Amino acid sequence: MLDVSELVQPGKGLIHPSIYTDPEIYQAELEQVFARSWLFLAHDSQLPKPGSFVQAYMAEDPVLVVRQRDGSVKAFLNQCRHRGMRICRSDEGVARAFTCTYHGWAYNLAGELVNVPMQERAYHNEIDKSQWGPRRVPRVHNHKGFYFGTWDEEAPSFEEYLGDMVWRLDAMADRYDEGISLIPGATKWVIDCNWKFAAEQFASDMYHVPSSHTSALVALVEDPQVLARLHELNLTVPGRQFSGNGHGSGFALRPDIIPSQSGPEFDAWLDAHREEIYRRGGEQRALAANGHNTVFPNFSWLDINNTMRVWHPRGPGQIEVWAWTFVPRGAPDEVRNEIRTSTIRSFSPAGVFETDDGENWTEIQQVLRGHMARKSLFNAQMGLGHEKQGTDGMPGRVADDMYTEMAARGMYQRWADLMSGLSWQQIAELDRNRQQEVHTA
Amino acid sequence: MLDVSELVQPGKGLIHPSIYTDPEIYQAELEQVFARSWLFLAHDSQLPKPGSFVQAYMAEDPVLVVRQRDGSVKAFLNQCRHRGMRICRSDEGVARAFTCTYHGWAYNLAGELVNVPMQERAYHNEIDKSQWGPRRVPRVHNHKGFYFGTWDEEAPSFEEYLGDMVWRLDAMADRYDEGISLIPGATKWVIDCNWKFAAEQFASDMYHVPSSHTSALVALVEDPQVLARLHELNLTVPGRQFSGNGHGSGFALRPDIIPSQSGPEFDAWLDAHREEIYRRGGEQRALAANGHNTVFPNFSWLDINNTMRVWHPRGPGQIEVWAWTFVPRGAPDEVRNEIRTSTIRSFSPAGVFETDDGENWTEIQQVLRGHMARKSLFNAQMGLGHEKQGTDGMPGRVADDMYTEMAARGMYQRWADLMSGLSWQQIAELDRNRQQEVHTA
Amino acid sequence: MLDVSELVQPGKGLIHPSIYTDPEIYQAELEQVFARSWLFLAHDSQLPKPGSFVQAYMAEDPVLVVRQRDGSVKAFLNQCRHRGMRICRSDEGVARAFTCTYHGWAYNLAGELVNVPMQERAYHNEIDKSQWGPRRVPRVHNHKGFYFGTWDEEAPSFEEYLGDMVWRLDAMADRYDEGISLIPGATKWVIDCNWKFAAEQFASDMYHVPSSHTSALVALVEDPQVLARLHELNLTVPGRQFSGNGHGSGFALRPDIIPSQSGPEFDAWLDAHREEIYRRGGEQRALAANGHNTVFPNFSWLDINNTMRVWHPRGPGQIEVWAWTFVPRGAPDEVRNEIRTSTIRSFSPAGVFETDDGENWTEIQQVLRGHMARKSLFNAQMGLGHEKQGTDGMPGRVADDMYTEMAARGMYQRWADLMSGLSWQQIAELDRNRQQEVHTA
Amino acid sequence: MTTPTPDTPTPDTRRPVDPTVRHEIEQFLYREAELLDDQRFQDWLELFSDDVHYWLPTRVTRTVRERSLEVAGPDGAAFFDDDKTFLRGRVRRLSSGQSWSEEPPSRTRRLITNVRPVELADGTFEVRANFHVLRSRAERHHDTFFGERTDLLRRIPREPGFQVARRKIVLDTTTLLAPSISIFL
Amino acid sequence: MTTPTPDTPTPDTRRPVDPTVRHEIEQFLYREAELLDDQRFQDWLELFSDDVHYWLPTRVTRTVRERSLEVAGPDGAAFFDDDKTFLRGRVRRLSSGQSWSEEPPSRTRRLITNVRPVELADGTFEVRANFHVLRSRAERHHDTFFGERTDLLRRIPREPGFQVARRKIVLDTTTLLAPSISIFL
Amino acid sequence: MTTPTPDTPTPDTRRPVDPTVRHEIEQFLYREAELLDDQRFQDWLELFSDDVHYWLPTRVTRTVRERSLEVAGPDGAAFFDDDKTFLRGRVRRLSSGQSWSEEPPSRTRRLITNVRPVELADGTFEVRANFHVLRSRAERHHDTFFGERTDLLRRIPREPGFQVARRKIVLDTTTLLAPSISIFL
Ligand code: FES
Ligand code: FES
Ligand code: FES
Ligand SMILES: [Fe+3]
Ligand SMILES: [Fe+3]
Ligand SMILES: [Fe+3]
Repeated sequence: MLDVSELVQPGKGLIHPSIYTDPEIYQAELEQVFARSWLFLAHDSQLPKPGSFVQAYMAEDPVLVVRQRDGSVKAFLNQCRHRGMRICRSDEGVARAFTCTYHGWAYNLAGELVNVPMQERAYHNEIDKSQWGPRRVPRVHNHKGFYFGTWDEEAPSFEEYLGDMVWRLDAMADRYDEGISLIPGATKWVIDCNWKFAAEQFASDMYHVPSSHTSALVALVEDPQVLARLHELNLTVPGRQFSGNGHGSGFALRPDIIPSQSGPEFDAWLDAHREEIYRRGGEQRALAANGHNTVFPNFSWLDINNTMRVWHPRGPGQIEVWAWTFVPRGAPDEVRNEIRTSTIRSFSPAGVFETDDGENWTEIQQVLRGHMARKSLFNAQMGLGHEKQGTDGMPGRVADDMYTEMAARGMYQRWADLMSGLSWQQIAELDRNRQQEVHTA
Repeated sequence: MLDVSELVQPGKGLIHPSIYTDPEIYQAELEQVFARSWLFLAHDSQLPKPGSFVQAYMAEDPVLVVRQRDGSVKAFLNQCRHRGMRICRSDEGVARAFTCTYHGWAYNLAGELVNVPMQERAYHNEIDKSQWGPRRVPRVHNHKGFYFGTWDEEAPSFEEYLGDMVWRLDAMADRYDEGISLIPGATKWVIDCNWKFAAEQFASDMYHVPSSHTSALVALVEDPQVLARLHELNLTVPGRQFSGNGHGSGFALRPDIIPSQSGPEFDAWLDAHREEIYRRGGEQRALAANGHNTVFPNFSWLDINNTMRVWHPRGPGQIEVWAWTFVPRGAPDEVRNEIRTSTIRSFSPAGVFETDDGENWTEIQQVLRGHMARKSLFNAQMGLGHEKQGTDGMPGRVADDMYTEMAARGMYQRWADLMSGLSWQQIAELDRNRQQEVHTA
Repeated sequence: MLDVSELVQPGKGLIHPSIYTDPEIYQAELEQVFARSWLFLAHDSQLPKPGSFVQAYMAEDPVLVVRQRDGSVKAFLNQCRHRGMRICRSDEGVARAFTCTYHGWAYNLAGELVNVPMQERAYHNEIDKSQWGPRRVPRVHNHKGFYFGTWDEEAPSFEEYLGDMVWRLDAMADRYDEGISLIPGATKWVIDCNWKFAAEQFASDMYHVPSSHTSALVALVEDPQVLARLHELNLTVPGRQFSGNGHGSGFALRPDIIPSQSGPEFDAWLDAHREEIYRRGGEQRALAANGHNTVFPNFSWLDINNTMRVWHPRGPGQIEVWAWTFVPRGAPDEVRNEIRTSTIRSFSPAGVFETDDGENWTEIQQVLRGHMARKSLFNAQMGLGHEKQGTDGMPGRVADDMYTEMAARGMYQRWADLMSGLSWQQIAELDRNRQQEVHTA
Repeated sequence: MTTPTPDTPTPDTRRPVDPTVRHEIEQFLYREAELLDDQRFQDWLELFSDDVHYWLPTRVTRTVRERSLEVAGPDGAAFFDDDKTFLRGRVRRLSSGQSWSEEPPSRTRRLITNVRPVELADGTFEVRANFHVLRSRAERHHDTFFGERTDLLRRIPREPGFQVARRKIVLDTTTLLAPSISIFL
Repeated sequence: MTTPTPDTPTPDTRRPVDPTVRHEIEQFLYREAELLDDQRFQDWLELFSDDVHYWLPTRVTRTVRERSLEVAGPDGAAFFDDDKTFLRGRVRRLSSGQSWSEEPPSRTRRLITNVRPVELADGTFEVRANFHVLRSRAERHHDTFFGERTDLLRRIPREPGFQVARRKIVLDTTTLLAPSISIFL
Repeated sequence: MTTPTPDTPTPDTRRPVDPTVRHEIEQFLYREAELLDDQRFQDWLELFSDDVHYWLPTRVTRTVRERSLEVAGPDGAAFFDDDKTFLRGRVRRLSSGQSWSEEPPSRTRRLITNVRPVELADGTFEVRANFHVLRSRAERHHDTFFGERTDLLRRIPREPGFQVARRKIVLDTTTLLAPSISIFL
């Protein structure tokens, strides 16, 4: 087990940059972090009918996520156990079965090996097909239409894993009576940076907005005065940040759920559904649904920008971003379309916000080629010592401002606990003790 | 020495995929497998006259293979001993001597350092030129026009190394009174996969043909009925598989040596030379000359498709394929040309068979980026426990079917023995014992 | 500490090629060689006014070199200490301050953290800005307009580090009363080879010129007879080579400082300034200013070709060359321009000399992919046992010929001493003893 | 239909153009590319009609049989889905001096090839062209974008003679091998 | 001769073409590329004469002195050496839904540039053109093929006005840096 | 001005060219590229006037504000800054059989696109064109050069009808991602 205690010191708000570059640490992350955590697989709306499938990734492992005939969803490694061929090479589609192109072993929708060519002649009927199906994802959980999976039999239940973060997740996932659906098609792109830069920013970093995204507002707003006001607002609006179980979220305290940032159509629709939204999650939560969120380790979303994504690691220095736009399932076309276009224009590889995030992360990674650069500790001390418990009665560890790095420290704490090979029980234990050190607001 | 006993278990038909991805294992392969085995260098017909040379590779090491004035063939590392410059940068040609471009050290056709510029002024005549020639390939063996070389002084003789596989090699190399010659020009391409996937398939895998190459038959045959018959034939024709010393071969039992798959011209020519062919290798062997073959570790050919190739390793995840088309030396132009085109169209980077093999191998390698994927054992159990000795009186370990993975297991056994650092003597010992466990057909 | 004693044996003139390929050795070089040595940063003429800055590299570490308001020059790592963003992404320019784009931390010209957005709200005024500026280059030395820096507080003074090599450096840097200036703009390119091939050649290798650069003369000279004479001259002209502290230089003994190789304009100008040049450095030194030079580890120049460059390492198998053309500061435009064009045409990525050097180095590196190739010792024995002290009264270890590899052996000696983790004191000690073994000419 | 192009009028209403019109259209497209490579975004904007639809849908890998579903439809995910107003906003941003992904600016080169114009019944032109856009930025960062553009061009009575009324861009990649598309295609 | 082109008639029998013919020939080559990029293989096949020779010889690195031997001759190794019958077979295969190296299909883009047609004495046209074919397949696989094509074109009395009677493709690489050429060039 | 092009006459003295002239100029540039790709350097040399200036300045990354300083000026660092005499020297070298960086020779392919000619007041032509030069050498070495060329062409009374009197090449890279430019661009 790698000793990472020197590398991240959440208590002091210090990060050693080698955690973003060391190939050994990366391989350990695949084993200790990604193979043990709950990872996002797919959303209900991606699998409309029996046989519907999408290829997803759990870190670097390709998995097929398939709608079963009984309506349930199963997932298995997209790797044939004979010689390891990728069983299905389409990103998505509808299938009756999956046949490996190399030698023709065939699998049913559940990933069971159902046919082996020349089973009698070649295998003398001695192959036990039940033993040679692709590796199943042993645990798949459906949280309100969001499917998460984990390889780890020991991992806590998804609810326990999520903890108080459920308050934030449901603010998005459970906002409407009819639920949400995804705009068809994932947007995928590659950024040469470590996955933790992205995951951490979406967990903990409202602070970069005024500096990184000034020009995005210029694109959205023509009138200089409005622009100035918006900028001013960014610096003065009160906000909160949540941290727990490695997850993190930050958001402003807004007076109303509109304007939505998507446009008049959605605003009108929200106005009409205000009562429904308040009823489901409570008004406080509804108003808080305007921030950044990361479910540890690599599933993130922005409530008000209607974008959710997975940061798939691709080596220590690269990620693949898979992003989707979510809309109220019940919404009429003009609303769906208004949300769709506004998200594309703000958060996508060509989005006026997103392009500038990528620039920061790639440059950070580039600089870390340097020997001295890799020895310079990073400062994650914002709000250190000012953590709070349950501010405004919100569940869990909630700081009384959104401009803090509490959630970043929480994320690296969870990362360090897992990397140290601690059992889930030990981690829970430690977290309980850590909670107690924090006073209630 | 790496312990690979856990990684490949030939006795159980299990393979741990890390042998296809681990950089350390790859470096060990260069040392333990490739630097100790007999590797194909060149064929007589590539070196028509004194001074004729080709650059070949022994794994990742470039060597110059040169026809000497006395008609013999010598080979030496294409690396100047002064500062390591590549001595000759042409793929092939005719030379009187080789002069290093960097500082002008000059070598004769045998790779002896014959001239050092300013030897007196710069070296005070103190340089012992006999000590500073490029590293020679100490052992080069000419087997019926095929030149093989090894760096290992301890390795057994080529004949001993080949063992019973000579029966298969000569079915190709020694088929005609006038011998064979290569079509001018090697076809070289790059596939992002581990070298063992290719070597193993050509040693042991007839099983992939019906599934991987269905569309190839569609290209060759227009009539659907004929197509169906051919497909049926693939599944029913009896065949045999050979395994020994890590080498492997599989072939069908065909009623005649024609049709040749090249076309009418070659069929007619074969018909006319039937007696000659039977006389040289015996009828049984002549009829068996229709399969896939690998001489351990990376020299393969297909008898009936007239293609032979070396799978040069280029890191754990890449190979360079160097392929040649062989034809009867005596054959008239129209026969040569018919064979040439039929081989190009079936087995070459644009060949209707070959393109689909590459697709399989690259996808297997891609999937192995995954952490769980690299932990899933592969199944090489086809025909396990059904190995036979000398079926139909054929020499060595010969299974009574071509649909088996006996040769794959044999190849990984040899690989494991070498990787474990066993001496050639220890390996021979072990092999003898292993032989005895197999009953004679 | 890596044991490199087996890898380089300067006393025997033997080099093990793994020092050019091993990734571990490379990382150790960044720490033991580059982070401890004096490295070239910039020249005065690149920083004309207060706020002028250039981005430079110390090995793989980007640093900002900035002209301060008081005229001094400071340098600091171009990495924000908050989350590691590159502070400035321009190659050069004029700045009043530097603001990190990610979260807006701002730095003054000296690299001090002067502004942190929302310092009160986000940091509760608890951040000690004096502690969180980017890493400073602790020692920057101005040698006659050439700025060198080192990260190592223990390193000897620049003068001590330079030792007798100052005699050669000043032959270029201190040649004219008005000094020199650089032609605006660096020429940067990438060569896939280890940095030591380039550094060593410029330290020690006059021997490659006749072989590598024959065709360059063909480009410069049309008349075959003149060509033949020049070639003859190369082989016969007497020369000297210097070696000390890992630095190296070689040069011919020429009868006069003209012709300059740049052309008539410069020749005339030199003729007019002969007295000045002789007065400053002495006639012997002025005449010797026609050779190749490397200040250990990676700063090189060619006196007569008016090119100087840094060989930035970029992994074991790649360098980035940053080259500049130097001219007498006082020279009129037509002289500057004549030098500029003649340097571009001979030493630049399209220069008729330089292109052939790159070809050699890349091929050497390519061949070293081979396992046997990486085991073949290189021969650096030219002039071994013929080292001299102070030939012609020149300072330090000076061989009585330019065709020797004494300086190469000296460079690898210094490299080995540093790689072995010896203290600067121990190294000085050892060098003194080594000196004594060499007899005075 | 099996090709990644927008629905188009039936063949008989599509007429080939003569060399002169082809020349004018090519020079127009070259000029457009030049304005982008020269970063003259304001001038570039004027080449587009006020009702322009500037669209770059996403793409997935599917079987030959399902190839018609390869390129996302109008209601699907996209990289660009802009009207003139938002194009203006993008240009404002690029001129702000704070659009970090383009400040310092990228260096781009647009190779516009295989220009295939046809004249439609209403006198407009549908122009399919292949593109390979090379982008270099910062010290050594390199991206490449390639695919096909289908433009709808309208004649206008003033320089430069045409206006882009509709642009559909289809990249030949699914996963974008770049950190961003902070440029125009 | 020192250039990788087939033996051709003596200069005086080679006449430059006027802008209109050049326009027609370019549009023909662009149309051919479009059919391939759109995977309309059957339509593509019809652009070739029944006696077509479709050839892509191999290439080696040799000294300037031996440069004439750089590209393999008609009796040497090749990547393609097809007649119309086998081209038909390839197209059948690509339409079979089982040609795994193209199922799911690759995404390709053909940049055809530097089109240099000359009219020969017999009224046929020899057209040299440069190509850069970009190929993307599966998730992130990328290949690039570049070189020169020398086509022999014949006028035909029907659409699209020409037929390819001979195609010689020369790649500018020796070792092919791709796992396969499962597409046409 | 903010674009990497040489100072040029005021617009009113710059006239667009007709399809025929454009055709002639393109064929001239294609022929030039062909001679280089075929390594016929002597013939290539004849396409340049005796007073030609062949120039490839260096380039740096700077802010949008300082973009006019991006490309080095006439007194700055350059990759090429040749007159006819030195071009002759380079050609002599390439024919010497000892120019190791081109012996064995590289394999090159020049894609010349977006050719934009204008006629100047004095009857000469200023031609901006985009280029993508692909270079393959030795076994697997690959380089790519891309950017813009601005040529000044003069009519001449003999074949091939034009002469290059000035060439300014601007690469879209700062740090050259190649070991050398041992070829012409
Ligand atoms: S690899 Fe899947 S059947 Fe063989
Ligand atoms: S490297 Fe070959 S002579 Fe120096
Ligand atoms: S990284 Fe520089 S301010 Fe945050
Ligand atoms: Fe952001
Ligand atoms: Fe096969
Ligand atoms: Fe040199």
